[in-house]
Amino acid sequence: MDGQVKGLRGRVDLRVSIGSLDLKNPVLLASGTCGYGAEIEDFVNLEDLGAIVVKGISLEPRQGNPPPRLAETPCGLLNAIGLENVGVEAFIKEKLPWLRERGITTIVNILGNSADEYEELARRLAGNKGIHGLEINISCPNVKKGGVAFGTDPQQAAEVTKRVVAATDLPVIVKLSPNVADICAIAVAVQEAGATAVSLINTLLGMAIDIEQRRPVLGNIFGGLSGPAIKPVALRMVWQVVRCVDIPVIGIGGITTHVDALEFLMAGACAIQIGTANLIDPTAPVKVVQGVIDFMQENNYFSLQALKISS
Amino acid sequence: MDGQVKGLRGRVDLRVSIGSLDLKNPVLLASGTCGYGAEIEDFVNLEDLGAIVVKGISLEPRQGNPPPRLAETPCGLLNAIGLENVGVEAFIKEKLPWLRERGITTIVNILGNSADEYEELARRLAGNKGIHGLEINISCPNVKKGGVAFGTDPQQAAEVTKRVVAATDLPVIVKLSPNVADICAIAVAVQEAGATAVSLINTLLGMAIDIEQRRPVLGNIFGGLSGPAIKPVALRMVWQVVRCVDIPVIGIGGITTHVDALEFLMAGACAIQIGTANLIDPTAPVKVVQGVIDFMQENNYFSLQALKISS
Amino acid sequence: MAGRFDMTAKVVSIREVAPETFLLTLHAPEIAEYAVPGQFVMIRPRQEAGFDPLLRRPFSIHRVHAQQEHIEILFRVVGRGTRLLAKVCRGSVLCVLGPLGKGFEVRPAKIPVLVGGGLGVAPLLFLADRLKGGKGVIILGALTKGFLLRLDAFSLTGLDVLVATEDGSFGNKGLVTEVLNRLLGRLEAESRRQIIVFSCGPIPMLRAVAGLSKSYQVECQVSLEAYMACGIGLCMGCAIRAGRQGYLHVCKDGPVFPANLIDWDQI
Amino acid sequence: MAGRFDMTAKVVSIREVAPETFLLTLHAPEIAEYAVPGQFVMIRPRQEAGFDPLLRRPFSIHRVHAQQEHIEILFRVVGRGTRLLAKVCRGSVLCVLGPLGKGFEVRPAKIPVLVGGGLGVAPLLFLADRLKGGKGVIILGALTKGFLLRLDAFSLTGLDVLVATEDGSFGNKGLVTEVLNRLLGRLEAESRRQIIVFSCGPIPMLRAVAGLSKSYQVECQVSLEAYMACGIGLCMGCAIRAGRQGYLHVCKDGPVFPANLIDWDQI
Ligand SMILES: Cc1cc2nc3c(=O)[nH]c(=O)nc-3n(C[C@H](O)[C@H](O)[C@H](O)COP(=O)(O)OP(=O)(O)OC[C@H]3O[C@@H](n4cnc5c(N)ncnc54)[C@H](O)[C@@H]3O)c2cc1C
Ligand SMILES: Cc1cc2nc3c(=O)[nH]c(=O)nc-3n(C[C@H](O)[C@H](O)[C@H](O)COP(=O)(O)OP(=O)(O)OC[C@H]3O[C@@H](n4cnc5c(N)ncnc54)[C@H](O)[C@@H]3O)c2cc1C
Ligand SMILES: Cc1cc2nc3c(=O)[nH]c(=O)nc-3n(C[C@H](O)[C@H](O)[C@H](O)COP(=O)(O)O)c2cc1C
Ligand SMILES: Cc1cc2nc3c(=O)[nH]c(=O)nc-3n(C[C@H](O)[C@H](O)[C@H](O)COP(=O)(O)O)c2cc1C
Ligand code: FES
Ligand code: FES
Repeated sequence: MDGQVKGLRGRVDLRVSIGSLDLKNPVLLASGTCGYGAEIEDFVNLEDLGAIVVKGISLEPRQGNPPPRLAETPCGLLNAIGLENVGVEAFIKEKLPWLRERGITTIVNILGNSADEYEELARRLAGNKGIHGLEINISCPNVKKGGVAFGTDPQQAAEVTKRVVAATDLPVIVKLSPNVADICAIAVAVQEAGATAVSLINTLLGMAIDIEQRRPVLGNIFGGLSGPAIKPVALRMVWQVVRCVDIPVIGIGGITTHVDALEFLMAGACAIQIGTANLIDPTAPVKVVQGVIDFMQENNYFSLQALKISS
Repeated sequence: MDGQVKGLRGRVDLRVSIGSLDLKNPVLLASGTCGYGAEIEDFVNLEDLGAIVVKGISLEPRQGNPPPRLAETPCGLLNAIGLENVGVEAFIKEKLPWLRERGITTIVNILGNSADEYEELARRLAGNKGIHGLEINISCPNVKKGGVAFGTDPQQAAEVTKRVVAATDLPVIVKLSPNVADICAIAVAVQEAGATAVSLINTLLGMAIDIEQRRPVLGNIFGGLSGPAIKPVALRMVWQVVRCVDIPVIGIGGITTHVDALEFLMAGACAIQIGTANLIDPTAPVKVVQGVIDFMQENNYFSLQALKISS
Repeated sequence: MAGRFDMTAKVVSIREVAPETFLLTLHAPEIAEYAVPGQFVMIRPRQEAGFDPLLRRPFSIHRVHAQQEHIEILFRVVGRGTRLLAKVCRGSVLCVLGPLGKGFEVRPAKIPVLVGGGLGVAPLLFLADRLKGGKGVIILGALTKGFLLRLDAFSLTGLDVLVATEDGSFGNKGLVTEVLNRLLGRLEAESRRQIIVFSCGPIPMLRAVAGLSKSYQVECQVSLEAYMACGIGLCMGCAIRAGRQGYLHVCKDGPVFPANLIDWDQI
Repeated sequence: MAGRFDMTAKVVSIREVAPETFLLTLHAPEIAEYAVPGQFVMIRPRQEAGFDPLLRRPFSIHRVHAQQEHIEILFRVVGRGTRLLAKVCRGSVLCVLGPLGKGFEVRPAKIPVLVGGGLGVAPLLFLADRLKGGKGVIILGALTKGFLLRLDAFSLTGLDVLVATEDGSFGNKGLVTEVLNRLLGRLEAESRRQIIVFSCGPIPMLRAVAGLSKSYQVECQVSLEAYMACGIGLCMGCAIRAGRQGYLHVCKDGPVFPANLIDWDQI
């Protein structure tokens, strides 16, 4: 695998539009698992993918949580990075030019402690060339203040969405938390607040204990569970949300192979994001694109719409 | 492994009391994964375990969901059995005597469509010798009516608990659903309603799609996710609930080895239940008991209390 | 339910007998001693540590060599578990649970007709072995000659062997059910009552075999499959639709069932 | 960042060189060509299908045989992943990502002192190989003689080899840091400025080595470990506490760091 997707061999149309955002294909890299692009470029030709969603950006730089920040679980990964990031100014100055010069479709994942902060982030990012969309992270379980609260309360989620939508011309994707009883309630609320699309799921809140040391493995005690283990939960939520909103739904959670990606596309996702799989195999995204193309050609699906299960 | 636990070799005390329920050790078999006891007895000496929680019982027999009812996922199992069971009368007549004659500590998992049905179930079971406790299943994701609703709403959960507690002299364990934003709210509500203990977690709602057939794998579309994959989520919820209620907490979810069991005991669970592991290795429960004993002896823990992380 | 064992079994040999189809021989003394034809085992396909794939896989007991304490499994690679299993090496060790389920009910007074399509021949060799010396017929079917399984072994049982291939590359051209139809059609009603059909294969084939048996009023037992988690009656996962009785469970009520118990329209 | 490869590497050999400690030789031409001492690789421990264990494991490049296009890994079995790795067979194929991270910064003008405790010797042999022919000292430490690793190989590099075992069963009795202390203590301040210390081993040892180097005003580089998911800077998981600068990331800022960057009280 040389990191390149073989040409589309004609027939299959993989293009997808999310509001004004036109994507070459439905395979995106998930926030927090592909750095700011440069880190993964040795292994993946980023222009061959739909888009890259960069690591969550806050107004100020963040140091993140104390180590250990990672724990392996059965078919899963717990992380408590705590949204370590360079901050919005450094992102614009140091990271964005690299992405822009290469013509990579870039979605910026943003995170604030208040609706004001989200709005301010959207404002600061506005007008910078090379940004093609915003993804609002209202669902990260790894920060104490803010974050999670927005993701579990429909009203607050809607409020944040409204403020961001008002502050930007870019397509606004709202990323939903799975740590809720009724994900449709949140999805409907952010749709009504003007979201261009929703993406789901972020990580499930989990933990691990080191029995030899008799203490939680993670410095932060709790962390976010991702990887193949969570795929069935993610797929179920995508299925539900597709059937309760009219805006596009981007599927995330445990997608590692083209089979996983096809499950989400059949559930009705318009696109998918690959997260943890990048960490264990940085060429995974390219293999997924190739696998989807091959499957569609072999089974005579000519468009992504044709994959969707209608019921 | 001959299905027998080697003697306690003296020092380690594994006994645990849950209200008036005295258990030999903290390892129980989870409802729905050990039949009514007889099915697993070739492989496990049931008297060597803390207790067995039998398959969920309803007032009337239930046929369960259409097949397929099972799907394997990464380190997990999706099931949509749909609570197939013989009904309370047949249970008392045909299944209970077998358990009673062998002196097996038996907890009956009950399920109704309304608070009335739960109360009625508790009443019918009352006075039958050989039943040592009730576990209220307010959390099964596989039935359309009832079930889930009780598990996600604190008030309804409390109402069901109150009615059952009033109708029985047995210890009442309330089994919680993980498909909620705030599991502590439910736990506190059922504690206040008089529950003797809580057990958690039941399965996470999930699904799988067969990409060749382009349709959901399960006849019921959705199913409950169990097995090693869900352990981090279960452990986190147990940790949280232990720290927000005063009644005993029984840990469930993905426990497959003694290491898993010890993680839950260290999180503060007073006992644990083994579910899916029975299905993939019916001698697992005995190995877990043995492994816990060996670990405690090697590391000089003389009681279960000593395992608990205090923070 | 005595005589079920959770054991580790050494791989005596494994070889590819047809494309993607393997014959696996295991040293499993207790299972070899207690098994009856039609029963199955649950085999853990992974050997490494780890829980993925999680479940054991069910396989019919293809044959038993009592003296060597061996059991044979005939399997085809269809997914992750069987792909792993195809890669085991001689000498390595597998976790095996068995013998499980209800086997064929042999009636000494009757003349057996065994009907196996494709991999459905798997449980029938063990049965044929046990019927050895008596009268009886085996009808084997496959798509094409290359996929005909264990023809030599079946021939050695001494029962009459009839073969059908869909492309006519060997034996009769057509389906096993056509051969069965001709065979039963030739008999008097009287003789037919002597016949008992034992069958295993894909559902459409079994449906046809059950239909023929019913119309000729011949007793018929079929071996069925279902997705299984435990194989021993713990999970209720292996339900198949029966007639009025709701669901039957393949792992404990079967895998062999009287054909007339099954709801052939809904299965 | 050129010269990082995601490749499959054939196992050339694997043997146990000390209790639970294995020397693994892989055919990995590109990695052998581009690696510098102190860099590491991420190896997927499982070969079977399935996702458990999920993550690759980081291992220092122990040595490179450029002509044969081989790299060597020296590892100890401490958990699931390394247990699986210890079971690979000659000829089987592993997924390997590398060479990764920042290696040791060699200063030709200085005299190198390599200090390795336990498995910490792993990255030092590659370094010693590259320093071959020059002056230099290697201090190797272990609990006891049986756990001393690769003594012969280190001796063949031509550098001076000093050994310390905690139980005195071989070489000096005591810790490598005591040997280092004596060595540095004997030197004039002038000569000390010529010295550069390269060290790898358990944190308490490194803390002591860093402390000694600081008090003798000797440059010191240490190779550190952290739990890793990606090994290439994607996840920010491998943070360790630095002084004022918050966190450093072992996989891209290291694994080799100037000792004075690290917050030795909090690590
Ligand atoms: C009682 C019984 C006896 C069997 N005997 C044999 C035998 O002798 N030889 C043989 O080759 N196979 C036999 N099977 C089928 C065998 O169990 C499956 O082929 C195997 O489990 C597939 O595992 P996998 O991981 O390779 O496939 P998976 O990756 O799990 O699935 C691949 C495909 O096979 C289907 N499948 C998986 N499991 C089953 C199952 N239990 N029943 C039906 N379809 C399934 C799946 O739906 C999917 O389409 C038997 C099944 C049962 C229930
Ligand atoms: C840059 C780098 C270079 C390394 N070089 C070598 C080497 O040359 N030889 C060698 O034997 N080991 C080396 N290690 C350590 C090696 O990666 C771990 O021993 C291995 O990942 C353990 O995997 P496991 O599945 O067997 O253990 P697990 O089951 O994952 O864990 C077992 C125990 O080891 C600890 N552990 C796991 N991973 C790490 C890690 N990455 N760092 C520190 N502790 C860990 C766990 O906390 C646990 O206590 C290196 C680590 C790093 C970061
Ligand atoms: C190490 C790591 C860091 C992450 N950081 C972010 C982040 O900054 N913002 C965000 O919205 N999601 C973040 N996520 C969540 C992922 O984008 C994704 O939603 C989640 O991991 C589920 O997908 P997966 O199973 O494919 O990994 C992170 C995930 C991981 C594993
Ligand atoms: C096949 C199956 C059937 C189950 N049936 C019930 C049930 O009847 N009542 C109940 O409360 N829980 C039921 N459960 C849930 C388990 O008791 C347990 O809570 C869950 O599976 C998580 O534990 P595990 O990961 O150890 O399996 C069932 C689980 C499985 C896998
Ligand atoms: S497979 Fe579990 S009951 Fe049949
Ligand atoms: S291990 Fe992922 S950033 Fe270092």
